[in-house]
Amino acid sequence: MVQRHFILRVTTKLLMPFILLFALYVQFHGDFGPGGGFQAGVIFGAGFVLYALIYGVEAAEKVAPPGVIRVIMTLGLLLFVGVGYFGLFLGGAFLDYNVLAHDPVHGQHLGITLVELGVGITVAATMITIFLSFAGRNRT
Amino acid sequence: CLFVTLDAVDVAFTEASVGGGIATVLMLATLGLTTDREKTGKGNLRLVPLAVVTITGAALIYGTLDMPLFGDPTAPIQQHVAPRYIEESPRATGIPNIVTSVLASYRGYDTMGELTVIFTAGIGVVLIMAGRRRRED
Amino acid sequence: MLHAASLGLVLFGTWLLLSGMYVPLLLTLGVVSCAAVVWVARRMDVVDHEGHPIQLGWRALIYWVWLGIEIVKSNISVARLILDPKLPIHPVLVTLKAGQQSELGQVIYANSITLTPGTVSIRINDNTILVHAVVKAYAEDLESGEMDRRVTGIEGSDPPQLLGSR
Amino acid sequence: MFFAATLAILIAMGLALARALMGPTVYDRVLAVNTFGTKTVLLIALLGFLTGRPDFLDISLVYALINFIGTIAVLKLIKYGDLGTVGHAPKGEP
Amino acid sequence: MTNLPGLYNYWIVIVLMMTGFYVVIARGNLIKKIVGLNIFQTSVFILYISMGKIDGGTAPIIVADTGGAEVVYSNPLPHVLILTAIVVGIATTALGLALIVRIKEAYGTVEEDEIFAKDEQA
Amino acid sequence: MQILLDIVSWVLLLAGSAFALIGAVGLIRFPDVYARMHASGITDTLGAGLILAGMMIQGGFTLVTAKLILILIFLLFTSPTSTYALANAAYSRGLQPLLGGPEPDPAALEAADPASAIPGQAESGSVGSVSGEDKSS
Amino acid sequence: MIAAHLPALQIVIPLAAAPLCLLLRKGDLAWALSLLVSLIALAISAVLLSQVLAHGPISYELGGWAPPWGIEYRIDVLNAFVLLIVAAIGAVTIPYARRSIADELPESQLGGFYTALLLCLTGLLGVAITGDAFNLFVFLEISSLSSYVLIAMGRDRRALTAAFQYLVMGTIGATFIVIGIGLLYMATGTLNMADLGARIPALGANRTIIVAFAFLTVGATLKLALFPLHFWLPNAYAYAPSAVTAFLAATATKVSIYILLRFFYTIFGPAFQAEDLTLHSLFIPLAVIAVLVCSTVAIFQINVKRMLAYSSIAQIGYMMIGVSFDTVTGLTAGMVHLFNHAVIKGGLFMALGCIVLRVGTCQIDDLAGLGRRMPLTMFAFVLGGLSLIGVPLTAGFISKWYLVQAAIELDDWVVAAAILGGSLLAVIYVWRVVESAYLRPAPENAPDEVSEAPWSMLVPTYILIGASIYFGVETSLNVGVARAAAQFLLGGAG
Amino acid sequence: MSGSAAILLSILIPLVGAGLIALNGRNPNLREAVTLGTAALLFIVVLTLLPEVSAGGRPQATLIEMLPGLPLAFEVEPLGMLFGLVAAGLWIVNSVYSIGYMRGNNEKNQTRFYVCFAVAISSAMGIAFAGNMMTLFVFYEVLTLCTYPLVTHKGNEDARRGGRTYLGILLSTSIGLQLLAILWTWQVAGTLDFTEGGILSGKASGAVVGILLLLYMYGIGKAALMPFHRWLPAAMVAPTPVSALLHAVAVVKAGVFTVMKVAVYIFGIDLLRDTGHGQWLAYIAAATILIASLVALTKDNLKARLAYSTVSQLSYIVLGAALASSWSVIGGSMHIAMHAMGKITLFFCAGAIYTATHKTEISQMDGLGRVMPFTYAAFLIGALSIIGLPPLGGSWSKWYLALGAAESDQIVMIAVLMISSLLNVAYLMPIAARGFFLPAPHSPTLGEPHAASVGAAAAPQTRGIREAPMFCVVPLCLTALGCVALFFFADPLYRLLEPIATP
Ligand code: NA
Ligand code: NA
Repeated sequence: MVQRHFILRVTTKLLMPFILLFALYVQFHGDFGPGGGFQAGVIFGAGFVLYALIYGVEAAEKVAPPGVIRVIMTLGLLLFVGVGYFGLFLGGAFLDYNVLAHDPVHGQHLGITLVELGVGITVAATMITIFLSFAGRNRT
Repeated sequence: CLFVTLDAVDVAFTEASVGGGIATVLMLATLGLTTDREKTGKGNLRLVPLAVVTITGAALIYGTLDMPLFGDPTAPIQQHVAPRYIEESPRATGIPNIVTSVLASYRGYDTMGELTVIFTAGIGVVLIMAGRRRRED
Repeated sequence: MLHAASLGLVLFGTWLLLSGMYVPLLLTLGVVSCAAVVWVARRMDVVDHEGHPIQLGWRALIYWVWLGIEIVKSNISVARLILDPKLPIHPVLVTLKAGQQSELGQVIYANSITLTPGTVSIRINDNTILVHAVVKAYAEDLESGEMDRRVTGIEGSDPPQLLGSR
Repeated sequence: MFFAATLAILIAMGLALARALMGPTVYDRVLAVNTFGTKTVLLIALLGFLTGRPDFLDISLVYALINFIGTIAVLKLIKYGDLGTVGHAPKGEP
Repeated sequence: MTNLPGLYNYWIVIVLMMTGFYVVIARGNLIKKIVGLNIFQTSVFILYISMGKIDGGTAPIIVADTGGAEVVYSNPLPHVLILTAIVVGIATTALGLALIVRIKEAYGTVEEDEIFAKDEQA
Repeated sequence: MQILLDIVSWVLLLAGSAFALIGAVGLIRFPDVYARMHASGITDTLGAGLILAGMMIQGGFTLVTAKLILILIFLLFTSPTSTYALANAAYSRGLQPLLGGPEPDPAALEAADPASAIPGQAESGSVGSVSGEDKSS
Repeated sequence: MIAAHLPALQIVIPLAAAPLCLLLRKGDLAWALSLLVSLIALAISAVLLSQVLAHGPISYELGGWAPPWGIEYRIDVLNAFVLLIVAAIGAVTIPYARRSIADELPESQLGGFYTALLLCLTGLLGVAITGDAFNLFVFLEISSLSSYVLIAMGRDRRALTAAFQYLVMGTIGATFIVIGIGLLYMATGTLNMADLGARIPALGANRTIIVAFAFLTVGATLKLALFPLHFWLPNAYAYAPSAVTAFLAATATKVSIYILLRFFYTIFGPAFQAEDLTLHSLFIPLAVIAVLVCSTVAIFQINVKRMLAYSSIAQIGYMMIGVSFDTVTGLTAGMVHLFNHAVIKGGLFMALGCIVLRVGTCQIDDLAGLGRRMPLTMFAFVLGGLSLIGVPLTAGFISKWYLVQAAIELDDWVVAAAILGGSLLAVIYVWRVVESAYLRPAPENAPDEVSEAPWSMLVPTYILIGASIYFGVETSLNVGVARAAAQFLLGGAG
Repeated sequence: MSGSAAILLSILIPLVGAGLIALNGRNPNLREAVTLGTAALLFIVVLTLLPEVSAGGRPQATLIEMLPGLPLAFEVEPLGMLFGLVAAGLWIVNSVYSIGYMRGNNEKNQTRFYVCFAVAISSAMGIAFAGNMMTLFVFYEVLTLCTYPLVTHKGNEDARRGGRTYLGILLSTSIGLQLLAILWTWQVAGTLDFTEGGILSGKASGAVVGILLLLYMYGIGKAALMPFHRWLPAAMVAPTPVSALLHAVAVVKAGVFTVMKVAVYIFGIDLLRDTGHGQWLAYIAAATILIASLVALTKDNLKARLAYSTVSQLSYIVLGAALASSWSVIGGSMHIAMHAMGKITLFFCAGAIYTATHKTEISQMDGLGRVMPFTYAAFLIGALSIIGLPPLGGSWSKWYLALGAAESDQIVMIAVLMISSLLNVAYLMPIAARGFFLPAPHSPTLGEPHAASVGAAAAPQTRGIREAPMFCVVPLCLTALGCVALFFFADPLYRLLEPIATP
């Protein structure tokens, strides 16, 4: 006989895309309202946590293989640092966004967006990694 | 929520997602992995820590005596560095959320450090958890 | 695929509602974001008739209106109980038959029961729902079967997907 | 008027907190905390209106989301003892 | 001493802070230590944010349509700092909890005194 | 017109507040956790709904209203789900509802609570031994 | 053009390399990258030091934002010196780690290990280089978190509890520092250290500032394990992987001392301390007690790593004595010892690591007869031990010379006696090891084939041990730079 | 050869020798050849310095500047010349003797032994020629450390314990007191260069001078001033050549040499005399002389008795410094050489007796003089020199010391010198007397620790002559002759030393 947890499962299914979309919304609207890369990453990660809670760690790891997630984790940080280096190569100081575009204001905007994206990526991946490390602990 | 009343919406946002979310979930996961029974009778007051805490708290309260008043617009903190952020950043970065522009640009380097901290925690948890599991009989 | 496309559209609509900034950059990002979410959602295997139940169609809306009225009625009723100094409650447990063909339908039914104060579904088991009602009358209302019928009604005549529907 | 609603919410939060502290079962506490969370969602929304900047509803939304996940996690922990177990029917089983 | 009422909120924060601090140093349960640490840090966050508050101020997000009125924004810098500090805090918590899980596996307990006792035996 | 809207909005807000309060009172007054779920349901449905509706009217046809609607929808989806999860967990872990008579016996409640210690499996063996099945199955 | 960006590259090269290490799955590749990066960092720090010595302090504005609005790197003699120490130890540790760590960790963890090690290096360098008080906290946490992880990777289960204890104490310390920084910010409105230094004198006897001073001091003191806030350290050093112990023992507490110096002299300035005599006079007794008590405790340890860990706490006491004297000689002494002790302890812990690799433990009884079986390793240990004692022709002697001189200058005979007394205690604990290794036969049940440690570990060990001899004879670098830094701190801020 | 080259060579040669010895560890003959060659070469190099120093020259050399204003620098003055000659000269003899002893007793780790020996001589040279107190201190500490493996040569529990005492006292006095004194001197005087007339005069007040003197005198633990003399008897666990090195050649002489250097060049005789701080030091020295002699009387173990004799004799030299008169300083300095020659003879004899018979206790040595006539004759000569009878070297130093005491009106000290001489007679002469005049015991195994292993050799010892190996006997004869020679060549010595007393 089977445990009928499909109420949770169905609700999760319904909500999941919107949670993820909301995370991305927060990611890209941090310039205008509260939020930004970090919050977005956490929300994205939280969506994932919900998924893992309902579907189990194995299913979650199938969606997000730990190895891949770890790579993504590094990519976010590298994106941030890379933006910093890019400013340096374009003749500014490290993390100088003014030089990223012809117009300093655009450069700033671009730099901030990219950097926030890096934050979001790494934070989301880290949250997922950490949660799966914990939740996957009791498997034999 | 408290942070909203203090105008720190970004902080509130973060605290909501972190304090309510990840921290709690991790705490629960840990409880699940560790707790068999709750130890009771450990709640008695311990004097040395109490003394330490009292002294520390007293020192802090002493320190508040020369602090600017809560919300005082003439406080040094509102005079020196911050006004320029409020004045300059929307023009310099084209971004209305001052917190974001300070966070990601003026103090972007701090944020890079912060991201590194997160990264460290991520690989740290993986490394720590990867250690051999040695159960005691 | 139909589900995915439909989900993408719904998501983009949501994006527009959330964003409020209709500049090319953000619209582009919105499209990219929606695509990314659809991709992830498909990976998660949540884009189907349950996760994105477009098959319910307009019938769902009618049901929602009806349910809303029910919710208001039961709210008032339970509020009276709470405010009554004697607290005249008399909880009962009842087992109801859930006539829905699909898990989705049963979920809608069970959640509807819970949404209306006074009754809470505790467990779904082999097409039966165990319900806790704070007053026996609420349980009897449910036993009358109207909600059950209505939920079954919005399910329509889609193929019976009782279990293991994926 | 927002103020009156805010006040009412605060009182309701106080009561929920009382229930959370009183228990007596862990389920009472979870229930109380969950309701507390819902009220927080409302409170934040109200505060946005109260301070004249209603564009901070995102925070409410986040809070609602987190509240839900947190509750599910707690319950899963209570029920299964850890968060990693698969809590639903394996695929294909009747 | 006329300014004391303007400081009371700091004092409340300090009391909260010290509660957390006490839990960290007085409790033998490792998980409670981490909880205490979180309380301690969170109250420091509140301390920071309170200093940035300005009377009649609003969140430091530029209002497009001011209606001609002068808008006073609260100091954004503490918010930025605290965002960073929150992240650091959660990172520390995650590491601490991971360690606790491993300690539990290795020692069979998360009580400090029992752990010390087991180390003594070894 | 604006005044009318304001009045409607205020009425909604007040009514919502009233329901939220009543729900909270119920949370205190009701005898056991199953009964209290009904009370919390009041706050979550009509309380929240009316308050949000009041704000929607204030917000008018703007994105603010859209977000409020999203919040409401979200609440309406999640609230019954978490209530169900809670009831199901309590019932699966053996907590019997008080049925019939209105007089609760606190002592019996305590005794019937297998999870008074989180997660409290003291008597049922090690953590996680209760697998994903219901006892009734 | 590159030269202008060296300050940034000093930090961001290891920072960028850390995630790359994680991407390189193979342990050897990660190691090679780490090695390359550590050598680059060393070269950069050397260039920076020479630039600072030649042209005075360097400022680097990150993101192009002028301080105090943006974050500034500010390199003067003091932190250029610290950068060099940290980078040098890093560059020696990583070659050493390859063999040592491969023995202690599974292959799958090697990439992560080097990532964490590089992060730790980044954090320590970042703390040293920055001119912004809050940024200091951020990088302090990078180094702290990574060191918790590194310590927890030790094989013994006590590594876990040690790491946890360190985590709790370190976080309390960091939080105290955050409180202190917050109070300073509240009172002045700035976070830039130079700016703080310029604004604080104007505030006079401000109670907020005094409390900030106290919190910063206590926080840094916790981090540097000054007696009696040291109890987290012995287990952390004893149970971490050998290479980690060597690295942390040689760098982490040193950087904490640097933080203290920076707070004392750049932010608060000597004038502030002169007024605040109570705190000042608190340090010397504590430091003296640390020297005597912890040296004594070291004598009774049976685990040699723990012994050296207690010795480290005592040595921190020496540094604090020097730093607290508040004179050019005292500061010079403190900083000379900071440098020398980094070299000495690094070398000693590396020698111990060689022993652990071959023998498997470092209990004093298990070392019996090793003088014959691992002659080179044990000889390195003896030389390092002599330096720790402070025998002439070793770096340790130079430290003691300046410390005692500083004490005599101030007619502080008790402290002078304590410094020398500590050396005598060091004789005892070092000699316990020497006796065991040279004057006892190998135990009956000892593993038959204990051979000399591999070259890849011996060479780094001897580099540090050799340095601890070299800097006892040719002192122009360590003493010269330390004196310049001392004069800069006392003169520059006064 | 220039003076500075000779100085550096004299430090370098033994070090290079040590390296070569280590490399030839597998070939004992070659190794020993290196040892002897090095010793001879060193002596020649040191000798080349003598003419210049005798002529009033002060050869100098500087290695590196260790600390600002504190270079590792060398300067040869008469006192150092004397010590250098004594150490270098006796190393040759000692090496020859070591070869006999080590081989005769089949000692282990011989290579390590010779290496450490060579390093010890190198540091003795460094001490002898040190141009400032810092340099002297550096080599002083090196000497302590490189003799530690020699003291603990046997590697058993006794050796460990003896080594602990040795290292413990020498390091703790030098680091705890001497270093402090040096630093203080540096602080007060701004220099540590050995300067004629002292560097402290005019810079330090009377009280500071007193404390400094106390710190120095007890800080120089190698001078074995009571109560910091325990290391010397403790170090008796070492093989006899080591004891000879410690007691005659390098270690103790380095100690008293340092005392002299400090008295003459740091304080200056005038300062010591004018402040009167020499007074109490003289009393301490006198007490040490008498007490150690009395203790020596109670010792049955030959090496232990000789050790206490050394403690006593060293204080003659300290006394010479403390009396702070020209005569006493010269007498004390001379006693460095005189005692070295006498005491090395006595130790060689003790070692020869042990090598031949494995006897260590005086009470077992009855009648041995007839079995080992050369050894006992040499012993007698050495003993008489120590006692201070003409025509042996020791008589001169005691004579000058007595003159010094008279010069500074210390009549008590003259009495001390006389009583001490009587005590010397009391503890040294019976050994020779028992050897020559008492009959051999009937039971050779009585109280004999090595009876089991050497029983065969010990049993027939009462008949005929059974000397120790040639390598042992020849050196002790040479040093005995040296004792005689020193009596007749005292004048050059006196003239060499004269400048330090009359600046
Ligand atoms: Na933001
Ligand atoms: Na309901």
